[in-house]
Amino acid sequence: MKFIAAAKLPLLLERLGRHSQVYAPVAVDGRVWLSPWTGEDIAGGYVNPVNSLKTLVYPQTEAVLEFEGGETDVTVREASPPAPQVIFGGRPCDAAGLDLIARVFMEGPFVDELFRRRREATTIMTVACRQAAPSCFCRAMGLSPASERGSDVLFFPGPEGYLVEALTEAGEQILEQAAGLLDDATGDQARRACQELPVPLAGDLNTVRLTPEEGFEHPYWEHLARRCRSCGTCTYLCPTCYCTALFDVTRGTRGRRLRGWDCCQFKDFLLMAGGHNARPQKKQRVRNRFLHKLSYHPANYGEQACVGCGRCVDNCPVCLHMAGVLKDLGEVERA
Amino acid sequence: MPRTGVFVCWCGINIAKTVDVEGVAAASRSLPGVVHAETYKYFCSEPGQNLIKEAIWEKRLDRVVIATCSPSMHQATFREAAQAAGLNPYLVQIANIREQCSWVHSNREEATGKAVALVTAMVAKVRRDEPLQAFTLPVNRRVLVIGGGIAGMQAALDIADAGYPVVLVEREPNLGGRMAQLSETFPTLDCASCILTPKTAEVARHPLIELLAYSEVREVSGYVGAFTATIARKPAYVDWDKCIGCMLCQEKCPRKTPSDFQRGMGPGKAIGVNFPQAVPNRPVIHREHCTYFQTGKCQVCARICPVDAVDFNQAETTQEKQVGAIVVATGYEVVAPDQFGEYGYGKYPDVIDSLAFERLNSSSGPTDGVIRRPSDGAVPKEVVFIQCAGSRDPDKGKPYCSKICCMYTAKHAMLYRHKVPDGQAYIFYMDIRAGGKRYEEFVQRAVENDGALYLRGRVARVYPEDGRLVVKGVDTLSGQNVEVFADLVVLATAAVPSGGAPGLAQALKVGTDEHGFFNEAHPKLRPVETLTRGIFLAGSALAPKDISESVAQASGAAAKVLALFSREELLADPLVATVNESHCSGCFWCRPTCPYQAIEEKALRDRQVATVNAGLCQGCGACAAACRNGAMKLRGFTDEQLLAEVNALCL
Amino acid sequence: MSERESRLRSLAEELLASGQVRTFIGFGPGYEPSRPLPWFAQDPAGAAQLLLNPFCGATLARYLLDDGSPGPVGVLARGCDGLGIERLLADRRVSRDRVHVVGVTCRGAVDPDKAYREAGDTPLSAELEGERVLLTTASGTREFPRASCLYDRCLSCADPSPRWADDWLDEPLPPGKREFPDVAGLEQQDADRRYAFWTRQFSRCLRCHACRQACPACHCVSCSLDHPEWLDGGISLDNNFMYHFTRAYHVAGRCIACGECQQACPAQIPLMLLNDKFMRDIRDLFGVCHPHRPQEKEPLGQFCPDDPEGWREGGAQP
Amino acid sequence: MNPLVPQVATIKNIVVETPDVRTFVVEPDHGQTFAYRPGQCAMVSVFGVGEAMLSISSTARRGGPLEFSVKRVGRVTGALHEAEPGHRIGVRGPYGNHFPVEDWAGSNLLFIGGGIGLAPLRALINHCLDERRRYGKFDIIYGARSPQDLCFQGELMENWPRAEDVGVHLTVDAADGDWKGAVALVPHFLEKLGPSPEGTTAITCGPPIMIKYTLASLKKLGFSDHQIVTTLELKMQCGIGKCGRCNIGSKYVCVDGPVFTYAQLKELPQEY
Repeated sequence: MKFIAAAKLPLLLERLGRHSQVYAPVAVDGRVWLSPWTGEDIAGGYVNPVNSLKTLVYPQTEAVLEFEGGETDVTVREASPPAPQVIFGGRPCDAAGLDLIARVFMEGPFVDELFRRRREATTIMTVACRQAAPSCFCRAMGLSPASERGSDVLFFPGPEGYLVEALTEAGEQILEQAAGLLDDATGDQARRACQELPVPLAGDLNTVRLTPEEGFEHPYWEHLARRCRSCGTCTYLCPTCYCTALFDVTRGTRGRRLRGWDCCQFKDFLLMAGGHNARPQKKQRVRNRFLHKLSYHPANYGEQACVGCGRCVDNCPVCLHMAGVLKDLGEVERA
Repeated sequence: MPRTGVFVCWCGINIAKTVDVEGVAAASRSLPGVVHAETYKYFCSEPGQNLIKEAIWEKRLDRVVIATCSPSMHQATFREAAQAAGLNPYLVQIANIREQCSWVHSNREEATGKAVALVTAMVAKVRRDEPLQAFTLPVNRRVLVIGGGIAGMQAALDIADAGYPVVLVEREPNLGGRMAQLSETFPTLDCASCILTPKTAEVARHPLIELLAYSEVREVSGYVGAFTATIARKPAYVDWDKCIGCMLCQEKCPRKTPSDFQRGMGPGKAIGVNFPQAVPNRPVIHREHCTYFQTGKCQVCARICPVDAVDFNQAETTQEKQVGAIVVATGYEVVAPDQFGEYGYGKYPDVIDSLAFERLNSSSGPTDGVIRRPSDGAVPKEVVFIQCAGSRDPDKGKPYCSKICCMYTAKHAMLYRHKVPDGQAYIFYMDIRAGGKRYEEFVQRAVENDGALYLRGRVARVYPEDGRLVVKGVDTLSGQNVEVFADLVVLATAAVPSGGAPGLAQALKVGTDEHGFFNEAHPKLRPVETLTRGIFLAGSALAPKDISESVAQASGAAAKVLALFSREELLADPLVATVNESHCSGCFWCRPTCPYQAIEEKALRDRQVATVNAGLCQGCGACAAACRNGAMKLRGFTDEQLLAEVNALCL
Repeated sequence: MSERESRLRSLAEELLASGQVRTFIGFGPGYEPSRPLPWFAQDPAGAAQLLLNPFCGATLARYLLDDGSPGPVGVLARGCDGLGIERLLADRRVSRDRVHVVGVTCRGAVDPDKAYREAGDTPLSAELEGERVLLTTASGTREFPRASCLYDRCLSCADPSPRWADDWLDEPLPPGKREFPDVAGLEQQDADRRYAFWTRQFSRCLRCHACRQACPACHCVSCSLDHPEWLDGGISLDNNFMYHFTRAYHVAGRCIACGECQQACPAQIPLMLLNDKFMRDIRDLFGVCHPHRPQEKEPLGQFCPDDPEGWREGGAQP
Repeated sequence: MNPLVPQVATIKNIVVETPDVRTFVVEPDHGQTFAYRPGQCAMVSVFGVGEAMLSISSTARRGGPLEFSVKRVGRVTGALHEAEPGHRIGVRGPYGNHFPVEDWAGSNLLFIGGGIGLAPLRALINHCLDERRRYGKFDIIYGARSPQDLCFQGELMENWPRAEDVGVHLTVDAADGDWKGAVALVPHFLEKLGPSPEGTTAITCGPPIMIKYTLASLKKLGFSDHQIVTTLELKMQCGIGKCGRCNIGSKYVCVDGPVFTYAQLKELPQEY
């Protein structure tokens, strides 16, 4: 285990920036975002950045391919490979979320090359949490403020600096670039850093695994969905939501096929050209979102697709969020 | 995949001088879907049209773009040519490389680049155009003429003589309009009433003309071929059907009042007609002047009337008339007198306007045709005429020339000299505008034969001194200040639209210019039409005009009406708005944006949606712009089509 | 329980029991006391759970658009809800006979996030007293300035009460005047700085549509911002500008100034600044008072032969 | 290799099947046509317009180019309908599962198609005809809106009826002057024909509403859930189970479908 003094952190990022695009937590108009870092003050004191790690590894819009030419003569090129990037300052919950969706993209009969290439070009340097917001519920989802899942390097913040631990080979390689900035951690430093770790609010969530037979037609879904405004706030902020659409954008004779986030709560999400819509009702869409995370995803991957980051809790304009649904489902099951 | 042909016109040297037309054709050949491109000196010519037709046949073209002059010039020509070759005429687009390109640029390279861009845009649009079919509208072959002045009467007579019924609405109790107030007319010095009264009589007895005098058009709905006009008849308080026109009432009425017709100079009566030859020869009680209406006592007229025609309880009545076309001939009036403080108008009785001078000259006027000044009845020995009183004066909001004043002022000077041979006329003027047959000669006659003294310059002030008026101004030719002592000052006041015009324009949904004159569809090529199909213009409603021009335009409007009536059914332009009902949220905010009230409600199973009355719709597209849902589309100008144009240029 | 809350409950119970309404939309218990949830009572028991306290935040008018609720629908209406209901009525998305409006005067709603930051702990209850807010947490009750606890949108609110209601829970207050100090501040900057400002704001946009879905004036059956010919799904600064300008233009002259768009935005884009700019300009150009009362003349939505044509040379007015 | 990047392919030929259905014969420009089985789909793109998941209507074992029979419904299919031979498009696949023909050995096969739903069935029917001896009796029931909307008329009227022990039964929703055949909706027509469930597998494909009533009719005729095979269609974007769109419960139509037995369908939420 290594130690880096707080004052040396910018030096570390600067050095990593010579070979990679570096992202770090930066305050923009009062809120902290993981932003391309060009020497700004590195924000502290935040619980979780507005954007999760997902947004940088699985960007909101990315090119799948480029094409050029006319109807009788077209050439197609794969999108160019991503540049290496290092992300500092994400939280363990987000890193776990990224690993969770990485399984979707990398397992199964097809491997999503876009995701794989960018994930492999990315080194994730996670900072363990020193504080929790009322909306945090990572413990309820089986994680903790210092979970290692999904991180290449884990930073434990202490009063004078960070304990630094490489968790993967990529993490070790990146720390090699930091030679001279890192010291071997003393036992005292380790003890003090780890002591500072708080316990985020676990809440009294009753995590349940609903199967369609048990709860699919329960009136609860109607009750819940009435409140929903069908916006995409929850899914776009969620570190484990990954729905996308593909679309072509043309400029003259050149064009690109892009892949962009989409949201299962939008009413036209499943609208087909002929007019058929498999989930025209808000109730169906809300239910699908929660059952996807709590039932369908576990059926395929053996784990629930939520890491308790609390973004939906903080940002849903009408408080329709996973923590609440988990509480409610406890009630439903008891009733 | 459409097969598009591009035809680049030289327009002689109009386009070819500035634009490399061969270069444009060459560039067109590489545009998506273009299978043919050629140039020609004049595609609008018959051989040019034949080239287009042949290419449509030989190259199996199903879209055509013609790079040429403005679509307002030859779009119809080219659409017809395409139709003759079997192509739907709405699959033809014009790229305007003349007005929008060659005429406004001088750099050949840049102009050529722009021409290519314009063609590119239209090629992209035409690809998304859909074949459209004109639909037919029935025609009601009756016409409404609004205004019973010389223009309105002429139009009514021309149309009625061709065998179609006319409803002629006149605001005043009698026909004649402004012309009835005039004494003589330039440049012939004919007596105005001598040439007017045969017309009024002809209108009155024409079996196909229904005259609605003392009436106003309140509302108009419908569209070309099928208008409905709501016409209100103002209460005359005399039953005109009973009245025999003996005018005993006028004779016996004890109440003398100022007469508007006599420009406030001569006495009128609270009941009566404006002038002896009035048609219809039926009296009206002027409520605001009538002793009975003001005090409840009198009723002399009712007692004297031999046929009991006076009816103090008469009320306004309205009726609807169905017509297929409308001619607007609402004429002009002169600008309000309170505009001319510096000339003392309204303050000094001997400062009068030109219409008042007409009345002083008229044998039916307040002085029986003898020129006497209003203050003391003396015959004026020196008269100053001030031209451009209000006209050509941006400060008074009338930057335009009233056109008729130069001529009638010369006439006034002439008439004055004929009646007061020792009198002297001075005329302050800016320029003399005497374009017209024998007009310049007429002005010269006033100067040479009748001794009118023209002073070029502006009058600064008019003020009284020793019982006369001092006119103070600058002679801009000599640069000297001038002072003229005058017994009478006559202002050639600016002509402005008649007072009823704004309300009527609104009822008709026809545009007006910033002064309130009706707008023609095209100032040169469609001077008697409005942008609303089926509504035509005649006379000074459009802009100040003299009598001969008014008559000519009235006959022009009549010809347009007759052309319209020559068909069993009208072909309506299919470029109208349509509603995608599945996108319409039924908010109906399209409705207040529609200048033609073409948007109606339609009930679907679960909600109301908008629908467009294609007969009323003029294809202006306001509703399409207002529709946030994107449900309202203008055919031929859909979002997809317009965006294709934009994208072809910008992306 | 406050007096108004108990009146609300009994009124809603009565309306539901008598069948005058079949759904009553208000606020009900949430997962924590400072976040009451939109609540859809369909029987007297549901009505008994209705809440009315300073934490009641989100506006409710848009829920009238949902066909899921059996009607007629009763709805609790503060000033913002009332204008939203009027907007929907004027746009004919809701019919008057389907709505029963219960009016209440609102002096502002407490933002639970601000309250948490101020009090340093989860607030359990709040009371408004003039310019002060009393916040109670587990460790007791303390007093804070109004401006530091209320939702931003409530601080500039000019409509404490709806303009009309079928029933009132208290005395309505007359509307105030909306001022636009932020607009003036932004206008003083030069074009480059303004552009930089909006670039920073819009570059954060996630295009999650939270603003659109929150807005009582954004209720098209088919939103043009979902049509690929107008806007593709790519997130780019150009597209984000297009999105927000279109949205602002589509609510120009129709915005009721409820501020719910900005409230809903997870990226905290100051959307009301854009709306306010339009509102202020429309007020200055057309003399239509703001926030716009939907029943008034629609300044940008009608054909007028005498429209001012300021762009003509000389700015001629007929 | 990025699975989302299509091969560029050329439209070799276009067969006009009906006023709004065309069959596109497509060959990749480089390399081989991918191997596929009946029921599988491919993503077809018109560059600049987008992609659509289309079922493959040709039969792999017969060799030859890929065929897609496409009804004009939206942007991509609209663009395809405007294309001409020689135009370049993109193709990637094959995607999804296929009809479990191995399980049907010895079984009678009842094919029930409606409208453009005959496209995947055509691939299947031709596949099964080529190994005719492995199965029992074939019955093909096919319906369309009108006689002119019947797809694959050459096969329907000529090839299939001539094959050994194959019954072709056609119906239309609305007849025109020359139509001598049945006028009935497919489910009614099916019930009237009343095929025996004994040793028979029913395979149905068509618009959602037809499938719904056909399933009910088959149940009425006594078919068990395992004897009924159908295909589902849902909005798809990636085709490879990553875009999160075409799920029905935990199943993705693009990977786990489009072919499901009725028994499998009953296990899923009724959201399709």
